[in-house]
Amino acid sequence: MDYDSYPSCSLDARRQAQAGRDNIYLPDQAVIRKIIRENSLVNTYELTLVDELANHRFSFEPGQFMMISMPHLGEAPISFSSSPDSKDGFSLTIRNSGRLTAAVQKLRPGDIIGVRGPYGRSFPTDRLKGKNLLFIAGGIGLAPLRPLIEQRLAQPDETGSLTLFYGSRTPEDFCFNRDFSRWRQDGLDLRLTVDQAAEEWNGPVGLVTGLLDGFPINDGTMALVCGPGIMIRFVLEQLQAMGMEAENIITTLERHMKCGVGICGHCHMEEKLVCIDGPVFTAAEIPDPENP
Amino acid sequence: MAGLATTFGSGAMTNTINELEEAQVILVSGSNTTATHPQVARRIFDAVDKGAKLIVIDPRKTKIARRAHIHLQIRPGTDIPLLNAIMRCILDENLIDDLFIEMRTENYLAMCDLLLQVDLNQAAEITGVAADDIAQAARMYARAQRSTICYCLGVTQHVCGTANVKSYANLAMLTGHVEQEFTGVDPLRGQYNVQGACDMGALPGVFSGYQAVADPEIRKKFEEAWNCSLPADPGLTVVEMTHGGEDEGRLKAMFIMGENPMLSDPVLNRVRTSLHGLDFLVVSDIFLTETAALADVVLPAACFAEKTGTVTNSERRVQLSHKAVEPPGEARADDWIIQEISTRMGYPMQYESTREIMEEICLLTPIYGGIYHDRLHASWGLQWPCLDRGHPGTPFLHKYSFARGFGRFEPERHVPPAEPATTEFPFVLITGRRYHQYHTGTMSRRSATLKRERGTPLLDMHPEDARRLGLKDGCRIRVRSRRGSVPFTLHLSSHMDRGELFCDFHFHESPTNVLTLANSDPVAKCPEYKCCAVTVEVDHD
Amino acid sequence: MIETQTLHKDYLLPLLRKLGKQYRLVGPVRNRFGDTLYIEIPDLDRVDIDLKQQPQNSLKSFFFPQTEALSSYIVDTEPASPTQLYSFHPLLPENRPTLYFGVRSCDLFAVLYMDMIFLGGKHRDIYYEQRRRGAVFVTLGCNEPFANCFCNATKNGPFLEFGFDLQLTDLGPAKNSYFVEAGKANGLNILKKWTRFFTDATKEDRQFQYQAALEARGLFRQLVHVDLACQELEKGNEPEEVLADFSQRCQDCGGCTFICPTCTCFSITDHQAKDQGSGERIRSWDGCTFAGFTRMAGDHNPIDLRRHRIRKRFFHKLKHDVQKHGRPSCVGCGRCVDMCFGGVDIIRFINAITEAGDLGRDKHRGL
Amino acid sequence: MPDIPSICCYCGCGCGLYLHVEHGRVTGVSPSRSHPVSRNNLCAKGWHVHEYIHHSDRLTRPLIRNKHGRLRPSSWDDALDLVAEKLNAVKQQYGPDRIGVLSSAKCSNEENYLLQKFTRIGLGTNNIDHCARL
Repeated sequence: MDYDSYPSCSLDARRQAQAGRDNIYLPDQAVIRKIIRENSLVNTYELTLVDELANHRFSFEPGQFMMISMPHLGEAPISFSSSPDSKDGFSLTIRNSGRLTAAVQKLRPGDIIGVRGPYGRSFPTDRLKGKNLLFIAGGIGLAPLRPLIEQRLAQPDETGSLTLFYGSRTPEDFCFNRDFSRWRQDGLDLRLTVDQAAEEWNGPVGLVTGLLDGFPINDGTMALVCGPGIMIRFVLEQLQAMGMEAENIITTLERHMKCGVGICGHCHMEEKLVCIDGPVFTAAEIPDPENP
Repeated sequence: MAGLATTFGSGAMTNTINELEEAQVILVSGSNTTATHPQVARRIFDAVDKGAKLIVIDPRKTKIARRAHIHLQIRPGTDIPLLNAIMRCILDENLIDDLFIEMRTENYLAMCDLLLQVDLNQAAEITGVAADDIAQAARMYARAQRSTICYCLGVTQHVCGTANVKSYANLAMLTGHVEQEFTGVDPLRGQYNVQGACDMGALPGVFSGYQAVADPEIRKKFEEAWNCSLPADPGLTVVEMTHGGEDEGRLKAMFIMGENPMLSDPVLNRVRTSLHGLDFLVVSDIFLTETAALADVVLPAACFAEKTGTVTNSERRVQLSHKAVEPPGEARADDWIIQEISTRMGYPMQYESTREIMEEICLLTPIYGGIYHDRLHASWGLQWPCLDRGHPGTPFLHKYSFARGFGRFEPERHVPPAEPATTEFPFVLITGRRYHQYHTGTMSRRSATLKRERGTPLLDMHPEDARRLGLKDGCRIRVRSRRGSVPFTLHLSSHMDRGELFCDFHFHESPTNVLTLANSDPVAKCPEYKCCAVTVEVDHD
Repeated sequence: MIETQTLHKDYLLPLLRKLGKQYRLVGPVRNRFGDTLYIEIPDLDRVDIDLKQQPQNSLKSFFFPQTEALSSYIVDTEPASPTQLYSFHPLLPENRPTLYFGVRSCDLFAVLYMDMIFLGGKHRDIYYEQRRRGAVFVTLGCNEPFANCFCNATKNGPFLEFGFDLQLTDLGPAKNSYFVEAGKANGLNILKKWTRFFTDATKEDRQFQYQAALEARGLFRQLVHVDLACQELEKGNEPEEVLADFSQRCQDCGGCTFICPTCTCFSITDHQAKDQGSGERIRSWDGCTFAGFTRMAGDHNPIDLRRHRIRKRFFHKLKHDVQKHGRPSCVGCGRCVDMCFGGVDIIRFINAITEAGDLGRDKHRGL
Repeated sequence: MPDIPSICCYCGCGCGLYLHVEHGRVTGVSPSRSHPVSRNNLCAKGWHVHEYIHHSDRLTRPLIRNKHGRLRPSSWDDALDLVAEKLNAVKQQYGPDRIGVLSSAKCSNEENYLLQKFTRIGLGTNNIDHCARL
């Protein structure tokens, strides 16, 4: 609504309305359409903004995140895990790791959460077109990579080879395993590894870095890495040791955040702010590679 | 406090906090100063930067101990043998202050007799501190012109708490390090207005200003002023009240104002039984504490920002704190509550403001004689004794002479802890505070930032002990003593000595005082919080 | 020339009284305890305006209060309700045009830094903007710097070249007046509107002002090589020993970040109301020296050691802000000096690393 | 935004500080520079002393335990009358020394004075103490 066209509206009320629209700290409401259980700790939530017009306008890029609110528990940054091209809403994949996320686990379809965003720098989707992409993920780290995988698989003409090395603690802990066969059918080379062997497990046991040995790296290869900080650190080191340029290795980082828009200062990483300068960084850009 | 009262005649901090900055040697004992008295620690850090020497006596490698020139890491409860050894060294090297002892003290010969029996090697063995370190500390303390001693509950919360304090006073008198600016013996008071509560006579044996209820003259003065007759026998102490249990003659009713014995008192199971056994319990507090939850009537009180009144800090500084906001809902200040109850019980009390109450205090309390609200309005307080309107207050005590006349040496011998470690209970547990929390956590746990900084109860253990027991940092464990068991999260800390554990008592989900023992000092009635035998096991719940 | 005027000291109060009708007034006031603080002045006749001491607070809390409710929220507590309710309603501060007078150069410069943080990015902070919009600054140059000041070294004082609406310079006891420069339209408007209080500045006045500015630079008692420190850090030097020492000293009070006029980090927390069905989202000052500042869910903390936290604070001021904004974000006000529990302050840090740097060079020459 | 001089309610150091009040709420604190103890700084507890004042857990009404054993809100008159009646009853039936009073190191001097006075003349016992020893 354009308040300037309402002469009866007082200046202050107009300012208030303007302010409400510009208020970066004010969450929107999103309704949970569907909850998909990924493993004992992780669920994926399919969400739609309650405001129809806002929902219509809403768009995001792979790698961006939302600040989600739970009543009385504050906010936390969560990456998108659905394809940006999907028509109805978006998905967030959330691991039970604190008070807020524990409360999220108790929600049911139809419940409402608060969301602000999308925020942050996305993956450089243009640079990825036509490249051979090597995705390396650990645990819930596959979530922010999933939109990219879906996007690339949907545009086979502009996509080189796609490989995913995915490591998890146990075979039960893989997220998105319902997608695996479809992804394989669509041409993704998917290799899984677990930290702890289980009886029914035939695949490799060990860290995801173990899968990297002998992987062919050429000029057209780009790597996309996400997982626990310690895993990111070792994978980045190994990829560079294998001869990859730091600019071609891309990762996404996690930090404590309060505002999500570069003001509150919590996610400072040397001179960068993870919320606006990231969360997506190339290995060359990570300010503190020892401590990603 | 009783210890200092016997030796010096007054149980308060002898100096101001700022004087610490000018001391040449500071001896800190039983105080995790950076956590519990940050402003005192600040002066000590500044003094050390200016060249002062720091000696710390503490079983733990606390932050202040890590800053010390000499850290005497004693076994818990061995202050007396350590101090006797220090004094023996001072005597041997002839570093005593003859003139001071002659002019200002009494009972020196008895002290000497005791010191001459001290075996330094035996002392080293008991305390776990090398004889060389003891001698070095003795020299350092005795040789300086301006040495000062700060101690806290690590000294007093022992079965021999009073004797411990006396020993520190003995040391100060032996070397003449008292009665001057920049030197003295300073007990650091832990809570907001603990000094004031004592000064005001919230004690079983004294009226305001430490005027004994047993003294007929004094009782007469108060009877005339209050127009009533007063009981002569000193009453029960806090632990005697909360440990009445099922005894015949136990208390039948209690009025508790702003205290939380259900977390702060030793052997909580006994406290619970006692409070449950009451016919009537009334609690006035700002939050529904663990104690208030047991009450028959709970009265909502105003917090410090919602009322005007005076408080007295550790250095005897009486200060006026102003009302800033209205209490929430129907909450009212405690003075209103007391007046209402008293009036309804047939003893009318009608003060128009706390100013009027203070005027009565001035009238009846010599040490507060000149501390009127209007004098505090534009100043940051007056230090008692302040005898009349013209009196400027007293920054340091015992100038020219001790409050009791002569300072009295009180020779003391080692009293072993009431509950030493055994095979079954191989660890010695020390309890205390953490920096970000305060007392039973009623206020500090409701502060979002403080809760974030320290939100869970931790048990500190030496890494080697943990390795031996196969325990990892951060694991859930249970600490068990002869009286009960309490869950904690394990925190490995090389600042602990082997065989010793430390935990806080801020958290109701880990009520530390289920573990502690009721044995207390026979004079001061301080429970032995700094030393009880426990064992640690993995928590399977 | 209207841009430079003089104001007789006798006219300061009458001028403020006039301005007080148009603006809320904020200025340095000495209270009964002898503390000087910037406070809101509802009645000019009942306060002791103090232009001699450094105010112990900065202007930070006027634009960015220590705690501030951002929004209220309501929640449907009925578990069986078909459409759950969870909505937010902004609690915007009122916008009150305010005239800040007697503002020191460091404090105004800090406001300019805050403007950059809160309003300079892609997303504007409207809470800050609400309090900030319409603010007029009448600054006062420091003829005599205070004991711990070093704004000459941070290059934002003792006199300002820009940023003020009006800048006053004390022309000394003989003249008993202020030299007044208008830096922005608001200042110029004041000069135009209240001409009767002002007199055109003479060439001599301008000379005197210039002289005062020169002399003030010689009166700093702290010699602090801020530029050298920035260079040392820019080279990538890690002052490990200094940080190790500081971490033994730091006692986690957070006071340095709270007192600092350019420390703007904050936290946001929800405060549930008694009825469970509503609450407030509150922002409050936070400090990078607290361990909880960077702790993530699941207790993982990328910056867990105290020395890394101290490093973060000093590096932010002296390195990262230089990289991002071209200048250190320390404004040399000296407020954090002498107030630290363990003697960790920015002067000590700068001295430690510049001395270490000098030592390094000496050694190098020796070889 | 008046600044109200106050004393930190946490430890026995007794730091002097100013409470910042906005719309009837304490929104922040700052230390006094001239105060002999605080000297322009507070510890982490002091800097956050305002955070609990307006906490929603604050007690706002007197509570009386009803016959089902639950604490229920009541009026001040009912609560105070009940307290007076019960304390008087215990005093009459068992004698004054069967009543105990705990005063508080978190309350002011005036309140402590008043409580010990009330205990000694109103209740007629010296059974008053506080947690100095704990």
